[in-house]
Amino acid sequence: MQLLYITLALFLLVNLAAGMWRVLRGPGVADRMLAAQLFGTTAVAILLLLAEAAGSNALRDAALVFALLAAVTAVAFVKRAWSMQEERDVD
Amino acid sequence: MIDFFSILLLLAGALFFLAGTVGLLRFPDLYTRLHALTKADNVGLGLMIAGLALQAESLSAAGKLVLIWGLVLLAGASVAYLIARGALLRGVLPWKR
Amino acid sequence: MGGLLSDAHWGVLLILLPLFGGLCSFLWPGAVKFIGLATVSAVALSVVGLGDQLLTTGVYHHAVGGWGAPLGIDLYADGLSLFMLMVNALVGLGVSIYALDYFDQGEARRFWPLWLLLLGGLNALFLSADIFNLYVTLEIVGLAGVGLASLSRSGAALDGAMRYLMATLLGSLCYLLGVALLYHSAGTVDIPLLAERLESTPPVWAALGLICAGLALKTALFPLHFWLPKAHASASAPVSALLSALVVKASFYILLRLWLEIFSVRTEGVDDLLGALGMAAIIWGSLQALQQTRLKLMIAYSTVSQMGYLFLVFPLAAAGAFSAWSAVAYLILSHALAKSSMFLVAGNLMHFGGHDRIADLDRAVQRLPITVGAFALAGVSIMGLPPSGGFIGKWLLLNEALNQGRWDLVIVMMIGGVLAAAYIFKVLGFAFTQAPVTHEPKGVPAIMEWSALLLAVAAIVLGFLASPLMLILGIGETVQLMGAGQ
Amino acid sequence: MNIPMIYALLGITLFSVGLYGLIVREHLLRKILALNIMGSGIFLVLVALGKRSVGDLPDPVPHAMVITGIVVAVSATALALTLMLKLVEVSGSAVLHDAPKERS
Amino acid sequence: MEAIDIALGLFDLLLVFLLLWLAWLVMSSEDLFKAIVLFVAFGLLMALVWVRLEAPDIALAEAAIGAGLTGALLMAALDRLNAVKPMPAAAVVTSAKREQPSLPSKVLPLVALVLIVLGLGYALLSLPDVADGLVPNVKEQMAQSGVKNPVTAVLLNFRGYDTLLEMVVLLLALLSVWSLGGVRKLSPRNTNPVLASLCRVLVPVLILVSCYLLWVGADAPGGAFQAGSVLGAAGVLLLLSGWHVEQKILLWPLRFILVLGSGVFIIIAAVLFFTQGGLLTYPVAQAGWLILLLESAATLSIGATLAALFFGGIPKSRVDQ
Amino acid sequence: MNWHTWIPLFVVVSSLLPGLIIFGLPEERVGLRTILNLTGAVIKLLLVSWMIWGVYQGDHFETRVALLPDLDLVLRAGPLALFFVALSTILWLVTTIYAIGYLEGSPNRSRFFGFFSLCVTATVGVALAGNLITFLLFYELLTLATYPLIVHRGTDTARRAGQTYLRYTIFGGALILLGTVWLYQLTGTLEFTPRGFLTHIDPQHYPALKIIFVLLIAGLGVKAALFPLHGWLPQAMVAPAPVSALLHAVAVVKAGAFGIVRVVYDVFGVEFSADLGVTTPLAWIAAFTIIYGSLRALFQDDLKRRLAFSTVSQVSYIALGVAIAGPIATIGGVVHLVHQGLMKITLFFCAGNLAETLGIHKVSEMNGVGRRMPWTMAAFTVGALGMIGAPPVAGFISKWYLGVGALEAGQDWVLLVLMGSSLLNCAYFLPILYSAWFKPTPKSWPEEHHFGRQETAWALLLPPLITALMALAAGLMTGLPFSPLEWAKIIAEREFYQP
Amino acid sequence: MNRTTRVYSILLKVVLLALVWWVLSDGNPHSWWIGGMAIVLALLAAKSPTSQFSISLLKLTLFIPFFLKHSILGGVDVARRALRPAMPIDPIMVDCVLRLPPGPPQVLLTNMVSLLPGTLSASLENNVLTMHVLDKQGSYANDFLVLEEKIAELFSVPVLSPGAGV
Repeated sequence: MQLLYITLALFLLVNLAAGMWRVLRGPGVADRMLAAQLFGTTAVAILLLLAEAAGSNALRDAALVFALLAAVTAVAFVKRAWSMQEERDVD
Repeated sequence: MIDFFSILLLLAGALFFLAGTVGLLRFPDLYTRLHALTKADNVGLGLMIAGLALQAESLSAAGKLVLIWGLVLLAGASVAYLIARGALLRGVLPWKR
Repeated sequence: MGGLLSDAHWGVLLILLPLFGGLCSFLWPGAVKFIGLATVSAVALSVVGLGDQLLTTGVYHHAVGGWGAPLGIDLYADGLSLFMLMVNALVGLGVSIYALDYFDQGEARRFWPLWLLLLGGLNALFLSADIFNLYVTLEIVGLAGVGLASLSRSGAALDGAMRYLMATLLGSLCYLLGVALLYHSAGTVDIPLLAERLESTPPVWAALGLICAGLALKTALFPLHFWLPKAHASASAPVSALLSALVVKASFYILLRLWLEIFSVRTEGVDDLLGALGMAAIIWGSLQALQQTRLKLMIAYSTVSQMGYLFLVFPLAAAGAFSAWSAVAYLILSHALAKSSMFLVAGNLMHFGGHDRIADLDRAVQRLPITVGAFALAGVSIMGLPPSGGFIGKWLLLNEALNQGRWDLVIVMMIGGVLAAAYIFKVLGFAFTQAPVTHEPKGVPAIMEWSALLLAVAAIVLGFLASPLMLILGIGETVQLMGAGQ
Repeated sequence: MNIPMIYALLGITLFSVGLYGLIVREHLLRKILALNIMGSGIFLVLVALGKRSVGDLPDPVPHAMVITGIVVAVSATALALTLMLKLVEVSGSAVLHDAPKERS
Repeated sequence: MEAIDIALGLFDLLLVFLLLWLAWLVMSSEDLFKAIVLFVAFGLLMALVWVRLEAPDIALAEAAIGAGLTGALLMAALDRLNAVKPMPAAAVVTSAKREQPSLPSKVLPLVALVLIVLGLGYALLSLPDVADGLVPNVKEQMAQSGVKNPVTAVLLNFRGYDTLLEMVVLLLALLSVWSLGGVRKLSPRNTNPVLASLCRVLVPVLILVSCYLLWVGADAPGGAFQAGSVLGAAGVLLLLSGWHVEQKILLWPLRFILVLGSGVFIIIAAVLFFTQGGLLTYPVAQAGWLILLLESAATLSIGATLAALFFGGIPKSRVDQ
Repeated sequence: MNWHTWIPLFVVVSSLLPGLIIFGLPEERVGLRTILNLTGAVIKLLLVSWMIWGVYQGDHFETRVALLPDLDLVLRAGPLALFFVALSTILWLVTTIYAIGYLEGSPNRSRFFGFFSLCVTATVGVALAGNLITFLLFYELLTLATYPLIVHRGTDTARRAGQTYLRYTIFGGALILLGTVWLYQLTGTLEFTPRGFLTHIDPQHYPALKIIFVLLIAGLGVKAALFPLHGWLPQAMVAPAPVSALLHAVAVVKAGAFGIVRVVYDVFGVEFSADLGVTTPLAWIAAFTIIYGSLRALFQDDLKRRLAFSTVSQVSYIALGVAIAGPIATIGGVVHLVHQGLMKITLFFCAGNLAETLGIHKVSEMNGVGRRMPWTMAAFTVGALGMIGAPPVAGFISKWYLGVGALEAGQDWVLLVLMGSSLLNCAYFLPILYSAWFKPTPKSWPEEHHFGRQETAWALLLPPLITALMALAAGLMTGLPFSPLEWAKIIAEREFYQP
Repeated sequence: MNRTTRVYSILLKVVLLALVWWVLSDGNPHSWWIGGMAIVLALLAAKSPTSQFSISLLKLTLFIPFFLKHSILGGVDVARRALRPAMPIDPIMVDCVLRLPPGPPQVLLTNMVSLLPGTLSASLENNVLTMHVLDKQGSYANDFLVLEEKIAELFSVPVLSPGAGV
C-alpha cells in the first residue's frame, strides 16, 4: 500500500509538472490561474496520499487548509488580479 | 478486499487527474479548459478520497476526507463559475470548431 | 514595588515598558504624547537603575522562562550593553521632547506607537544574548524604522523608506542564513555557548561572511550605504535623528558583539577588509557630504562617513583590545547625540525657512541662534575637536591605531576630521551671510530649539565624562565579556 | 548525500536565485518576490539541516523559528507591497530610479 | 522498502527540480502576473517540501500563508498597481525594456550567483552528517512545558520570548501600513450570489478550522500562527466578497483585537515576572492553560492583523478624522 | 578647601561665564552686557594678580580634572603661563572697552561679545594649560571662537576670509592632534615639564620625535603665521578692528607663538631639541619669515594689511628667540611675547580709530592726520617706533636681548636678520609717521564722523593711549620686580639654570 | 419568515457545524468546550441575510447519490473527450431561463451545472443562466431540466414556469 501511495504521489507530481506548461504558455491570465488551481487540487491529493503513507493526521489538516486557502487565492484572483484590459490584449 | 477497492479507486482517481491535466493542456480555450479542470480533477480527487477513506482508521477521519472533498468541490465549482463569468464579461468568445 | 525591583529587574522592565507603552499609545491615540513621554522617561530611569545594578553586582543574566541556554533565551547586559541602552535613553529623551512640538496631531498618533515599539526593540536587542532573538529584534527595528521613515508620506520619504525596507530585509535575510548555519554547526544560538563550541569550519566561515554582509548592509557600510542617504535625508527630522543615531547603531552593535565574542579568533583577513571599507566610507562619505547642496543629505552622508570610523575597530580589535572597542563605543554615543542634534537642527531650519538648501540658509543664525549654536556644537563633536565626546572617541581610536602601528588608519582618520570640518563649516559659513530674508519665516517652537541644543551640549559634555563612562564600559570586561558569566 | 542535504542545497540555491533576482530585476514587485524566495530558501536550510538528528524527532527548534519567520515574512511582504503602491501613486513608477547608479 | 525509497527519492528530486525551475521563472518571466501565479505554485510546492521534511507544523503554516494569503496579497497589489497606472500593459513593457541590461551586467550577477551557491554548498556539505541540535534538551524538558507538541513547546514556552517579539513585529507591519495612509481603495465590484454563498460556507468552516488548529496545537501540529493565518484568510475572504466594514466595529474593538496578542503576552510576561521571578516563567501546573490563553489571544491578533494588512488602508474611524 | 586648586579654573571661568550669559542677552541690553564684560575682566585681573603674587612667593596653583582614566586636563599657573595670562587679561580689559565704543549701535553685538569672551577664555586656557592635551583643547576652542568673529560682518569677503582661516587652522589643529597622540603613544605622558619630558626616551624613537616636532611646530606655526603658513592672516583683516587687535596682538598668533615656546621648552626641552637638531631649521624659518613679512608689509597700501604683515614678521621674533636656544635669546623671545602684544594692539587700535572716525583705510590717505587726531597718532607713533626697535620703547629691549643672545649662542647671522628687519621696519613705518605729522591735511576725509569736542570717542581713544603708555613703561622700567623683562628672566632661569 | 423556520435554520447550521467540528477534532470529547465556542463564533460569522429557503436533511441525503452519479459521469465525459486523440468537442454558449426562484436554489443550480457532464455555468443574470456546453450534440438540455427539478425538490419549492428556453 505504502508503495502505491508514494508512487501515486509521484505520478501526481509529474502531472503537476506537466501543468506547468499551461502556466508558462498562458495565453491569458486566467489560463495561468487555472493551472494554479490544478496545482492546488493536485497538491491536496498528494498531501492526502502522503498523509496516508505516513499515517499522519496533521497532514490531513494541512490538506484541509490547502483546500480552503486555494479557494481564497482563486477568489482573490477573480476579484482582484484579473484586470479587464489584459485579457483583451491577449485574446 | 478493502485494499483492492482502495487500489482501484486510487488508480481511477489518478487517471482522472491525468485526464484533467491533458485537458488543460490540449483544450483550445479557457471555457473548455475549465470543463476539464472542474470536472475531471474533482472526480479524480473524489475517487482518491474514496479510496483513502476506505483505509481510514475512524469514521471521523473518513469524515475529514469527505469534508475536504466537499470543500474542493464547492470551491472548484464556484471558482469555475466566477472565472467563466469573468471571461464572458471581458468578452472572451468561446472557441468554435 | 521597591521590594520587587530590588534585585535585577531593570533589564526586563527596559524591554516590557516601551512595548507596553507602544501598545497603549496605539490604543489611546488621544493620549499619545503623554504616554510616549512617560514611557521614554521611565525607560531612562530604568537605564539608570540598570546601571546602578551593574556597577554594584557586575554583569546581568536572566534566563527567560527559567530554561536557560541552550534551550531557552538568555538576557545579558554588560558595560557595552548598558552603554548602548544609555544611547537609546539619551537620544530617545531628546528626540521625544522635540517630537512633542514637531508633529501635528495626526502625525503624532502615527509616530509615537512606532517609536515606542522601536525603542522596545532596540532595548531588547541590546539585552539579548541569543543570535536568533537578535534576528527578531532586528526585524522589529527594521520594520519600525521603515514605518517611521515613511511617516511624512512625501514622495521622497516613500522612496527612501522603500530603499531602506529593501536593504533592511535583505540584511536580515543574510543574517538569518548565517544564524541557521551557526545553529547547525554548534547546536545552539546562545552567544557564549557558540563561543565555546564553534570551530573554524567552512560553515562557520560562510556564516561569518553572511552575517557580516547582512549587518554591514544594515549599518550602511560603504559600498553598501546606497540606501542610507535618501532614507535618512527624506524622513521627518525626529525620525532621521532616530534612524541615524540609533537604528544603524543597532546592527553595528550586533556585529561588534559577535565579533568580540564569537568571531575574533577566526577572522584573519576579514577584519582588514572591514577596516578598509570603513576607511573608504570615511573618505567617500565625507567627500559626498561636502558636495551636497541640501542640508539633510549632507548630514546623512556624514553618517555614512561616521559609520566608517566604527568599522575601524575590526582590524584593531583583532588583538582583543578593550581600548579599541571602548573607543568605538564612545564614538557611537557621541555620534548618536551629535547626529540626532544635527537632524533636529535641520528640522528646525526647514520649519523656519521651508527648505534645507545650504546656500539659502538666509540669516538663520540671527533668527535661530540656539539652533545654529546646536549645529555648531554638534559639529564640534562630529569633527572630533576637543572638548567633545567625538574627540575622546577619536583620541582613543588614534591612540590604539598608533599603538598597533596602523598608520593607514591614522591618516584616514585625520583626513576624515579635516573633511568633516570642511562640510560643517560650509554650513556655518552660509549661516552667517547677509542675504536678505526672501521668505516669510515661521517661528520655531522653543522646545524644538532647546532639545536640539541639549543633545548637542550633551555631546560636548561627554568630552569630560570619559572616566566614569570608561568605568561603565569596563563592566564585565575583566571577566572577558559574556563567556565567563556562565 | 542524503535527502535532507539535497533540500538544504536547494535552500541555498533558492537563496542565491532570490538574491540574483533582487539585484538584477528592477520592478519592486519582483524584488518583493525575490525576497520571499530568499526567505523560503533560508527556511529550507534551517529545517532540512534539523533533520540530521538520530532519533525519531526532527529538531523542533528550527521548526518554531521558521513558523515565526513565515508570519514575519508575510507581514513584511504586505508592508512592502503597500509601500510600493504608495510610491507608485506618488511617483508613477514602480522602479527605484537612480538605484543602479548609486549601487555601482 | 527499496522501491519506496526510490519512489520517494524520485519524488524529492522532482520536487527540488520543480522548485528551482519555478523560482527561476518567477525571477525571469517578463509578465508580472505570470510571476505571481508561479510564486503561488512555488508556495504550494514548498508545503509539500515541509511534509517531506517531517515538518507538518510548517506545512500547515505554509499552506495557509505561502500558498494562500501571500498570493492573495500579491494579486490585490497587482490589481491596485494596474488601477494606479492607466496603462498597465505599457508599463510592464517599459519596465521589461528597462530590464534589458548589457551583457556583462547580465553575466556578472550570474557568475556571482554560481559562486555563492558553490561556496555555501561547500559549507553545507562539510557539516557533519549527524547532529542532534537541541532535540535532547527539548525531550528532556517536554514534561515541564505544559503541552505535548514540541514545536508549540518551543514557540510558546522555551522560546516564548521570541514569539512575544514576533507578535510585535506583526503589529509593527500593520502600524507601518496604516501609517502610510490608505492605499487606493479596492474598487467596488458588484458581488454575485455564487461568490456570496461560497463565502457563507467557507467563512464558518475557516473559523472552525482555525479554532481546531488552535486547540490541536497543544498536542499535535497546529497552533496560534496556523490558526491565526486561517482566521486571517477568513477575513480576507470576507473582504473580497464585499463585506461592509462598519465604522463602529473598527474604532476601538479592532485596535483592541490587534494589540490583544502582544498585549496579553506582555501582561502575562510581566505578571509572571513579578510573581515567579522570571520573564515568561510559567508555573508547571499552569503552563498548559496559560499557553492556550496566549495562543488564543495571538490567534485573534494574527488573524485580524493579516486581514487588516490585506485591506491595506486605515479603516475610517472618527478618531482619525 | 584649598583655593589654589581652583583659581586657575576660576580664571578661565571668569570670562567663559559672562560670555555664555551674553549669548542669551537680547540685543538691546547694552548696559548689562557692558557690566558683565567689565566685571568679568576685572575679576580675571584680580585673580591673575593674586596668582602672580602667589607664584612669586613660591605657591603652586593647579586645577586637575580627569579626562581619561590616565590622562588629565590640567590648568597650572607657572611663570610662563602667568606671563601670557597677564598679557591677555590686561589686553582683554582694554580691548573690551575699545570694542564697546567701536561697535556702538552695530548689529549682533551679543553674539560678538559672546564669542569675544570665549576667545579670551580660550587664550587664557592656552596659557594655563599644564599639558599638551589641555593646550590642544583650548587651542581648538580658540579656532572655533575666532571664526565667528572673523565672519562677523557677514559679507562675502568676510566669509571667504573665514574659510581661509579655517582651512589653515583646522589643518594645523589636525597636525597638532596627530603629533600629540603620537607623542603620548611614545611617552605615556603629556605633562609640560621644565626642560622637557623626553630626555629619558629610547634613542630609537629619535626619528619619530623629529617628525613629531615638525608636526607640532607646523600646527602651531599656522596660528603663529610662520612662513609659509601665514596666508590666512592678512585676509582676516576684514574683521572689526577690536578683533584684529585681539587676534594679532594677543589671542591667535600669540597662542601659536606661545605654543612653540611650550613645545620647545616644556615638551622637548631646549637642550634636547638642540641635540635633535630641530632648532636650527626653526631658526632659519623664523628668520626668513621676519624678513619676508617685512618685505611684504612694505608694499601694502591698506593700513591694516601692512600691520598684518608686520605681525607676520614680528611674531617670528619669538620663535627665533626660542630657536636660538640660549638663555639670553630666550629672554628676548619670551619678552617679545608681551612687548609685541602691547605695541601691535596699540597700532591696531589706532588704525581702527582712523577708520572709524575719518574713514581712513589706506596709508596713502593718512596725510596730515596727526593734526586732526593728535592723541591717536601719538599712540601710533609710540607703537611704530617700538616696532622699529627704537629705544626707549619696549621693542628695543626685545631686539637687544635677541641680538646679545644670538651672539652668546654663536649664531651671529641672526644679527644680520635683526638689522635687516629693523631697516625694513623703518622703511614701512617712518613714511607713515612722516606723512601723518608733516604732510598737509586734505580738505576733507573720506567718511568723517564727529565725536563732539574730542578727536574721537573716549572709549576709542583711551585704550590705545593706555597700551602705548604700557609699551613705553615696559621699555623704561625694566628693573621693576614685575616688569615683563624680570618675568622673562625668571622663565629663562627656570629653563636653563635650575637642575 | 416565521420564528420556527428561523430556529430550524439555526439548528440546522449548528448541527452541520457540530458535525464539521466532530470530524475535525477526530471525535475527541475533550475538544467540545472549545468546539462550542468555535461553533458560536462561526454562527456569528455565518449570519446570512434571512433566507426563506430551507433544506431538510432527509432530502439532502437523497440528493447526494444523484449528485455523485452525475458528477462522476461529468468527469468521465470530459476525461474521455480530453484523452481521445480526436478530441471530440464542439462547444457552444447557451442561455437558459431559470424556473427556480432566486437565492440559494439558483446558486446551487449554477454550481451543479458546472459539475455535470458537458456543461459549465458562465453567467447568472436576471434569472438567465448562461452555460458553456462542450458538445452541442449532447443531451445537456434534458440533463439540465432534470437537475432543476431535483433542486426544486431539495428546497421544497415549485418549478415556476413551464419549459425552459434553451
